[in-house]
Amino acid sequence: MSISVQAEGFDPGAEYNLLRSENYVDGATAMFVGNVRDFSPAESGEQQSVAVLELEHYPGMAEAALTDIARQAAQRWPLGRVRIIHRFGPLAAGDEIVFVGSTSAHRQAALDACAFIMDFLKSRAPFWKKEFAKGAETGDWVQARNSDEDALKKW
Amino acid sequence: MSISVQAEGFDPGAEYNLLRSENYVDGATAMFVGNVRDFSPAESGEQQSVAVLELEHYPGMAEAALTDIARQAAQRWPLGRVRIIHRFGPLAAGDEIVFVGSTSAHRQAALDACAFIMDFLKSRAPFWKKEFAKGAETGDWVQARNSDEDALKKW
Amino acid sequence: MINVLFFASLREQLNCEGLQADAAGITDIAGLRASLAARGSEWQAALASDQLQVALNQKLSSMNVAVKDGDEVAFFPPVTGG
Amino acid sequence: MINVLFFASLREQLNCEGLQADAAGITDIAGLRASLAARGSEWQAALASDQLQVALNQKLSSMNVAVKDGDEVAFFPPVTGG
Repeated sequence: MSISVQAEGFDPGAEYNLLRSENYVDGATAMFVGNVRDFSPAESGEQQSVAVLELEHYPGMAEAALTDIARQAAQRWPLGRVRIIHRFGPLAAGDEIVFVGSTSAHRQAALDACAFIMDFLKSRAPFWKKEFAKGAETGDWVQARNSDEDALKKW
Repeated sequence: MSISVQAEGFDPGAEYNLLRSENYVDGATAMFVGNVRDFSPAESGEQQSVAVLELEHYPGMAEAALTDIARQAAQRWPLGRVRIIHRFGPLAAGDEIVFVGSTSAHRQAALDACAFIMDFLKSRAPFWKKEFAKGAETGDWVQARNSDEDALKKW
Repeated sequence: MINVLFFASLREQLNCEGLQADAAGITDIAGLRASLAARGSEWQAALASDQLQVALNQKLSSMNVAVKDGDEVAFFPPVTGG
Repeated sequence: MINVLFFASLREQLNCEGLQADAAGITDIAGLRASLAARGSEWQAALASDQLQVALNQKLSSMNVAVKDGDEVAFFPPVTGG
């Protein structure tokens, strides 16, 4: 289990290689990557273009929360390796925000673990997004969505 | 939608880059990779080490079946890009067999589409595996598992 | 003629990758299967499995589906890819 | 003392990243919240939200949980990472 909370970017291909390195027992690898979109899907239906996304986090608790979520996943499913990376700081459209990867002997375990980790990360890990429109000096805090809290109910 | 049935290997990192290239609308990318294990999980509980996996396929129908499965996924979920690669021929332990990747504005759509495609691919796409133990000249055909057919019922 | 293909363990059991079957008197896939099974005891045994899968013109099909001259019919065991 | 932290929009509303609060007379997080709200109308308004989240010693917690000298308590709006 490997958890990183970092300002730097990451390379999903390199993360895949690490999940697979000397790993001949887990036939299944599932990965999820979240990227910055270039618009904000306003609930009013009006889309606003986003130039910069600023990610604030709670140092210490962010790592602890992700570790706890990964442990819960490892208790529920027979997982080999689990990798979570979450970035903070200013990000541009297209940039990677989050990586979740898991390996298992069973494909459904690997895929379910990725979905589980993302669902809990979305509602339980202390990160906050602020969107800045092109040229804007003040940003808008992204509002939490009820659908994210609802997503936890299926687990 | 891009489907490949090929003998050559593939690079999941490069596939990720293609799914993301100039893609600023889909915040979510889900990927699944299946790799050759170095053992066969015998139902008797006895594990046998596997040196080579030979994948036979039905040329023409293999591509058609994967295309059909990808289309069904795209009808069920709001997907951006879908990529499926399935290899055939002789493979060694650790080698990639299959890649499924999908992008979406919604994380659950991307993850569900990967799981759906893998489930249908396992039971509906014409590929057959034969395992060769170390030094063995004759191999054993892998038997289809009821659990794979059962996995379709949830969709 | 009907272009008939066999894959995987079935191909090995029959020692045959494919053949051209006369379409005369064949109305559905079950009929084609029965005419193939009549080729000998090996064929009868291999084609008797209730696990046998069939594809008509490269799409999964079933035994009661009509087949005609020029069709491609493939028989194979349950698939195990992925 | 209790080490109190504020994040995201709450940090901006209060124009405060954190402070040391006297633990005397504080028994639970709700009490700490009330004493912070008493600092002025800005504080009262910002801390009144029923969406307010709280973490005790870097673990998600709730208002009725006991708090003591030396604890770290963070208040923040619903999280939006991932």
